[in-house]
Amino acid sequence: MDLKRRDFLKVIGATAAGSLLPGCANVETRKLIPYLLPDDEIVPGVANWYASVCRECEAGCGIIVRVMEGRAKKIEGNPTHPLNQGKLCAMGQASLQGLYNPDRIRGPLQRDGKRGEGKFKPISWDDGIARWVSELQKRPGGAVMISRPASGTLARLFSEFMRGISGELLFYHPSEDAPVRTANRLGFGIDFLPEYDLANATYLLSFGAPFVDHWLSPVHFGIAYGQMRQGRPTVRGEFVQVEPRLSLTAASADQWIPIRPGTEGLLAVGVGQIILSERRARLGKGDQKRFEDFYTRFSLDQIAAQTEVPRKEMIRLAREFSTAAAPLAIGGGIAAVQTNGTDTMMAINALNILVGNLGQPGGIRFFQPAQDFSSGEAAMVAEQALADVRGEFKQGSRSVLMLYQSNPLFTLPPSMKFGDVFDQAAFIVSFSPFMDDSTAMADLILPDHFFLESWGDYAQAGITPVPVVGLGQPVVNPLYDTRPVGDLFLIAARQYEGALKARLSWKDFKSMMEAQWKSFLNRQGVNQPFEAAWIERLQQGGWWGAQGKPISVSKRELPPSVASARFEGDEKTFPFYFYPFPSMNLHYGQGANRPWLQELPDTATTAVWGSWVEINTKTAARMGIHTGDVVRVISPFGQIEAPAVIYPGLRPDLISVPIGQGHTAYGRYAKGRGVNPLSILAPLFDERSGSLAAGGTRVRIEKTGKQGNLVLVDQTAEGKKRAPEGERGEA
Amino acid sequence: MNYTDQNAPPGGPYQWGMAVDLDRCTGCEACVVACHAENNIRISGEEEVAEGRQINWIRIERYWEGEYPNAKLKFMPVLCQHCGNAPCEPVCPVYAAYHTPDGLNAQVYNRCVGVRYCGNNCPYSVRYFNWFEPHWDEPLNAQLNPDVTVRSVGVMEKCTFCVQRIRAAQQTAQEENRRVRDGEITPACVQSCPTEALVFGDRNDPDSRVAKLMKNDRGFKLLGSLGTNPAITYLRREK
Amino acid sequence: MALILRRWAGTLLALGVVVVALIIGFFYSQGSADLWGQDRQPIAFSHQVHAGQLQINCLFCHRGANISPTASVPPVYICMMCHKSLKDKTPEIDKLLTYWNKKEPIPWVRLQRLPDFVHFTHKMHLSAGFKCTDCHGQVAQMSQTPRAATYEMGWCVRCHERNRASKDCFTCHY
Amino acid sequence: MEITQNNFSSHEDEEKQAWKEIPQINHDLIAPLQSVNWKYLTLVGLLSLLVLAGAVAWTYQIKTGIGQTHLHNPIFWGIYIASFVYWIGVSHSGTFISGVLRLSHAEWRRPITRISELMTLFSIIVAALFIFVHLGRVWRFYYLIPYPNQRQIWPDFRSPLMWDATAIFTYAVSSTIYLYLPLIPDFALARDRVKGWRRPLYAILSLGWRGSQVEWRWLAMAVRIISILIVLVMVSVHSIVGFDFAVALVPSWHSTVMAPYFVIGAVHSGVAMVAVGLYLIRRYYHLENYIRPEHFDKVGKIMITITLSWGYLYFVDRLVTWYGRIPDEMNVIDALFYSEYALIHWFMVFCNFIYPIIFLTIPAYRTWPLGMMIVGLIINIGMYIERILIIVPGLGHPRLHYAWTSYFPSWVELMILTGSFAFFALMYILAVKFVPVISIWEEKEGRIYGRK
Amino acid sequence: MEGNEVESRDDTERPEMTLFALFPPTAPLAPLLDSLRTLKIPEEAISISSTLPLFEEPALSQWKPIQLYPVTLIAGAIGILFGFLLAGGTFVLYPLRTGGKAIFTRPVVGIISYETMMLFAIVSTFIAALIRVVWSHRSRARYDPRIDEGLIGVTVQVDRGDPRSGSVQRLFEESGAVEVVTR
Repeated sequence: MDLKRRDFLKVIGATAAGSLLPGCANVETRKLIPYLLPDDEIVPGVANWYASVCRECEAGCGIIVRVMEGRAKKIEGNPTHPLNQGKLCAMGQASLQGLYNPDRIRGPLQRDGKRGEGKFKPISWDDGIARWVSELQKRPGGAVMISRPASGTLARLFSEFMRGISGELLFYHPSEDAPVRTANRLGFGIDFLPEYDLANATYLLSFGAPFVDHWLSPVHFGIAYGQMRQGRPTVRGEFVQVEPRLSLTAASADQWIPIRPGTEGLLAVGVGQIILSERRARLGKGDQKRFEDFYTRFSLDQIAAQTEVPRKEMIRLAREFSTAAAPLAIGGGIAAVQTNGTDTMMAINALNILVGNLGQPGGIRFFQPAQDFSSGEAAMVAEQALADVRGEFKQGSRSVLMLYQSNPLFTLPPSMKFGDVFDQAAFIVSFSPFMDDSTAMADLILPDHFFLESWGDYAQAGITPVPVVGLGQPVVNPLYDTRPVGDLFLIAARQYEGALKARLSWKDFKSMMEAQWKSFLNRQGVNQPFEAAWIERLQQGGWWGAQGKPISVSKRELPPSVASARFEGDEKTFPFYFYPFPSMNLHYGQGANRPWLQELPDTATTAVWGSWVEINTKTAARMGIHTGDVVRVISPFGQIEAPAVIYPGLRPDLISVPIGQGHTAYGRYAKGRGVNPLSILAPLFDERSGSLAAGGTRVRIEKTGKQGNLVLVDQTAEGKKRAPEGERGEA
Repeated sequence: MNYTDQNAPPGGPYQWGMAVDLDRCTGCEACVVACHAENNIRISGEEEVAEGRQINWIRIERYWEGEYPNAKLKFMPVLCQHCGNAPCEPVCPVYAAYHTPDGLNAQVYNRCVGVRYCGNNCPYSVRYFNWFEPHWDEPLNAQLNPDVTVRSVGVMEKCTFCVQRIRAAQQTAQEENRRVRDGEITPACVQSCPTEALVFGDRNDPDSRVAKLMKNDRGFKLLGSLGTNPAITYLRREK
Repeated sequence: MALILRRWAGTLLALGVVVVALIIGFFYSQGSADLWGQDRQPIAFSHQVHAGQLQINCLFCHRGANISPTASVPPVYICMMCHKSLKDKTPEIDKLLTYWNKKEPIPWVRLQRLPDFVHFTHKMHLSAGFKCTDCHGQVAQMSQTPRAATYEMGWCVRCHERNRASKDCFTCHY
Repeated sequence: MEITQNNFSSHEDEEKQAWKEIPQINHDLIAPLQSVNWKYLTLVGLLSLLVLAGAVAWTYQIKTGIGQTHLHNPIFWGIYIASFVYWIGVSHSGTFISGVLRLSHAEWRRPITRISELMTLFSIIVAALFIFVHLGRVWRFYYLIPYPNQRQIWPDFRSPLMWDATAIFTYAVSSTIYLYLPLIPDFALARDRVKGWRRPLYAILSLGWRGSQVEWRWLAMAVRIISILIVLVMVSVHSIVGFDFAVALVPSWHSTVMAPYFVIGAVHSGVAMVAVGLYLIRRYYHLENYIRPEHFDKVGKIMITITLSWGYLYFVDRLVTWYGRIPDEMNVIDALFYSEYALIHWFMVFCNFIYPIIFLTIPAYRTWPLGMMIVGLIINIGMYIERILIIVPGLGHPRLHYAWTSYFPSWVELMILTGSFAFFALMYILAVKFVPVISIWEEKEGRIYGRK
Repeated sequence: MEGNEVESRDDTERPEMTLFALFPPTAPLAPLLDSLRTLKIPEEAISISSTLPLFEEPALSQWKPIQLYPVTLIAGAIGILFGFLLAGGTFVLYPLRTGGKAIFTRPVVGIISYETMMLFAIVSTFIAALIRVVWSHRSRARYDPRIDEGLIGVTVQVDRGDPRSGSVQRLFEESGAVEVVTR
């Protein structure tokens, strides 16, 4: 089988060859290359669809991939998958350009010249693996592995391996969602995510939650949003977005409330207080007292002053929210990336408790995710944890750094000095399929398959009302001389005597997965021969059970304290708040090497192929800045320069810059393009979730007098224009 | 065939049409990438986009209204409206742009000589021109869809309602001799749209989703006053 | 006189040009643009032998024809299905074997060229009841297969007209 | 001698005088065919270089793609089409001047007709060239020709571009004929007076002309009929070019006044170009006694009328739009009057209307050849700008404001443009060496009978 | 000059003879013609060559009217028909809908027909005229470069041995001919 596929990949189906050339006839077509051996699944000219799991972000949508003559042609959502129900976001669809990216690492490499020079020379797989293992064995217990959050079997493999060599495993992914998760854990004592039932909500009060941009699972909530608005014959869900910057999500809202950054929690408290005082709360008798004690600690006027949301506005919100048939309050985004992120999220959750929508349709509902699908014990960590790792390397207690599709050098602000780790580490190995900023610093690169070429599974932790374990299979043959990271770890395990070798004795990752699934399916009481069941799962793209009853939440914790967030830099010299937001197309930079995503206009600004600085219209006018002028954004920890974009949906005291550009490596499409706003952030954290308080740095801006090469698809000066008839203001 | 009556019915068994619900659209642009992937749309590159030559068969137009703090941001997916009275069609000197019996506004690439009159005359500016030979860095071209022509230099191109999918569905229907079912055909953009803001179907069939939505009282035609009689109905955003 | 002669010479020349142009135009319009120039195949495979004498069904080798848009060139593997067991040796069969042993596909020369902007499906035409020979000629009598028809647009259109198939451009060009 | 009395009694002396001048006329008007000096040659060389540069630019554009222009969505038409329209406009010089003036038996036309007819022919050639320069796939131009072919499809006559094609073909053919017919006697004349390689050509072209009254009569008759028809063709041609824009939905294009506006505009630039030609030829071939100030004066008077009617139509068009205040149209008007295009637009108005009106109404100015040439140049600059301003702003402000944009030509476009002007000039100065620039027999006719 | 060399060759064996005279422009041509007519010389045997049209001279203008308009009109009519078939035929041959217009688009047919009408009319008028000009050379008008210098040539044909030839020659000299050539 394996050989067979290799062979036919070498030889190209005639139709495919034909399709590659432009309209007019061409010499290419005159050769007609047949397959050497026919592949049973393949009829030239007929497409096959393979189900798999998308690994572009952490949501894990089910996908189906259209394959012709052994090439992946298109990716669509898996219609039967409970999370994304056949839909897929831009990034997920663009993963094809990850697979066929011209700048993928095509084989194992080892460093040539000084670390960070970016010079590499090829190395054979055997030598590569041998070198890696020997380094590990030379320094027992010295290894730290920073991996993107893996799930299912791979997570188990990683954690067992790292435990076996008494190393440390960190599942790290830059995201604004850590406080949300923490708040749920602390607030409800459950550490998977609930189902936020937008679909059935009639009033959605969102504190900065960017659920159509990148919050948790944009596709899932996109579907729900459509339902909420027009999915029900009579009801149209109301939607209010509270946030300092009018995000893509806020654009869809009925009302946008530009609150002062870092005070979202206070507003939530204020609203809660009014609900309580107006006797609209639906609380259990036990809670009533607790809540009153908590809420009476705050004065509405102070809150109004701090949040800059007038009192009567708060009262209106409170009444609309509490009288709605199915109210729902969610939080995230800019509200979460503050020093008080977790408290804010808890305060927001408290609103849901107040209106008693826990376990209700249109509210917050916790459903049991797939049980006994062992995923290992490693949990996601936030930036704080990496700061600790730095300490360990300083002391020398750790000396080997292993990177798996994680790019801390790009996603951590230099002010955290995480670069030291790369200087101090005795040995750095990366398993990334791309030459990203951190991999470029590695001593050894053992490139993984791209996820469309490899086996994998993904156990959903929450969000969906039914338990889901996605199952991914290779949809095309490996393009290059890469190897699935799972196989590598199993090979390595074999080099160790004793427990580790025993526990990880599978011959390759695929068979480990099959074993894992066999036991899982058995426990699910699937009474089929495994082979049949396995094929079925592969065809369906995973396993999903029936919808259970919502878990009744006993714990209803309130935040210990809610105050305005702390900010770095004093107001005199740094008059502006600063919010680096994950770009919808590039997220935290993963998308930057996909031409489609680079060329996909940012919906609000229509900017492509670069970075920009968003400035409120009045502020810009005051400072004489026009769209396209290059401005310098200066924080206590550094400065960046990028062209300005006049952005009406922004507080006058806020500057925002998209994250995702400014790579120092990562291939021809990403390298040296735009700037990375994370690079000027202060090392501020949300104490309770340990996540980076990206919104906590203050900045000032200067004109540079230069003209930037800002590329806007909409070339006209703003303000001149009106929406066409039928879609004007009055409409 | 009626030669002199300009109101004579087009005669096709189907009349394809689309409804775009602006109250659902969140501007996530999944449709745009879906279209790129399905229809072999070139990667223009930074310089060409700066020239104003990017190609998006479907694009999300955004309009700012009001100023801070009452600024409002509105989205509108704009693609070829497949007008019944398409201004782009009759100006083509070589029949490269014409109207198919099933209500599609066809662009025949191999017939096009590139006078670009159609592009001028399209009030929706949804016709895109190939200014240069398209190029994909190896091996990105491995992704190209063999069911869709790669447009060479000097020809006009535009949204086809994913005609390759329509034809495929029609062929299966023909083999099973039945009509194409409602929802059987989904153009790439419709297929990917998470909020289901886009709905595609046969306007001839009164029970099709699209036909129903077109009767919705929020419905309006883009630049309806021009009388181009588009096959796409937009549903107004409620707030 | 001489003047008159000169004058006629001019007109005659003009006429001549016109006539020549018309003739060329006529031939072009008959689609004889690329009829001449027969390509040489890497192996002198004979349809006469296989389809004719041996009576092998077209679909045995061209497996895609009735299930796919493309009829598909047979994989070398299919040739070998018989030739592994067959003992008779000719230089041409040796060529085949060398390709097989080198695990290389055979670079056949494409005769029926279908431009990228035309979408033709064998499946549809077969299911509509056409025979391979209707378009590809009596292959069973051809030792060295030439292009049986021009395969230019006019040729398609005429057949579509005969069978009242759709003449809509968008049926094939998209 | 009583016949002489009752025939030429009144003008006898002048009459005699006039007949005596004839050899002189022959000599003067044949002279330009022979005088070739280094000035002339350097000019030819210079122009050829420019033409070559343009050709190179075009080849480059064909090889790499039409993207070498700065055109982009939705401004699909730029200076190529502008030039096409402009040159078609210039071509109206000949047909209008000689056609209309012949019909109205205006005596003073005689030294002017040939000069302008030559312009007509060459500007049509240049204009036609621009159609091809503009095509995205020029190697597929034959799709535009209705001939039977194996594809079983040919052009669609619903497209205004096909109306154009037909009209311009007719126009080119008829204006060639119209140039050739009155040339026959002059060719005959040259046949006997020019030595060398040209003689056999003249011999053929003059069809053995002998000047018998029968020949004269047929010639005169044919010229009379054709000059009626060609005026009708002229009007239709530029009306149709006007339709190209008027039938489109583009804001500011979609206007009923376009057709007449284009015709007048065309005549405007055409006549202006004649003034330029008159001056140069008179200056460099010392034809002062043939092209006299009074001719400039007459041309000037015509220009006044045309300028006025141009201004009138322009005003009508703008007024209606402005008063209607249709938003889409107003966007263009604003761009023209107040913002992006304001400067160049008002300059255009100055060139086309203000300058001519102010100066041409001064009689002394009209009889000042150099001044008339300057007016001619200015009007032509103005008219060229006007062509661009008709096309670009409308396209730059489509109805969906999201697509608004603007345009400036690239170096390839500009090189091809210069090339085209050089090509026109080159063809003209070469022609002057082959064709008598003033219709000799008509000149004579004028001398003998003109005074009657 | 070429002209007469050519003819001088074949003149000798022709049955009739031509008398050719060159007159100064102011010579009395009207009486000359009258007296030629009185000699019963047929109109078509007389031909006057000049460097500019003289036929409008009242004295000379006794020609029967010439017919060119019919050609123009008929050709124009054919042109209309052609245009109609070209445009209309196209629509019927390729019944493709564009822009919701009727397949047979009348105004377009009108425009195309107008242009073809003009084309046919002009071209055929031109050709007709040329043919007549060339035909006219059968009348043996003699050519002499001096005509273009302003002299007026008169050619008269009579049969060889016709007694009138003498009187014609006399008439020429009386009317002040600069030169008389007889062949």
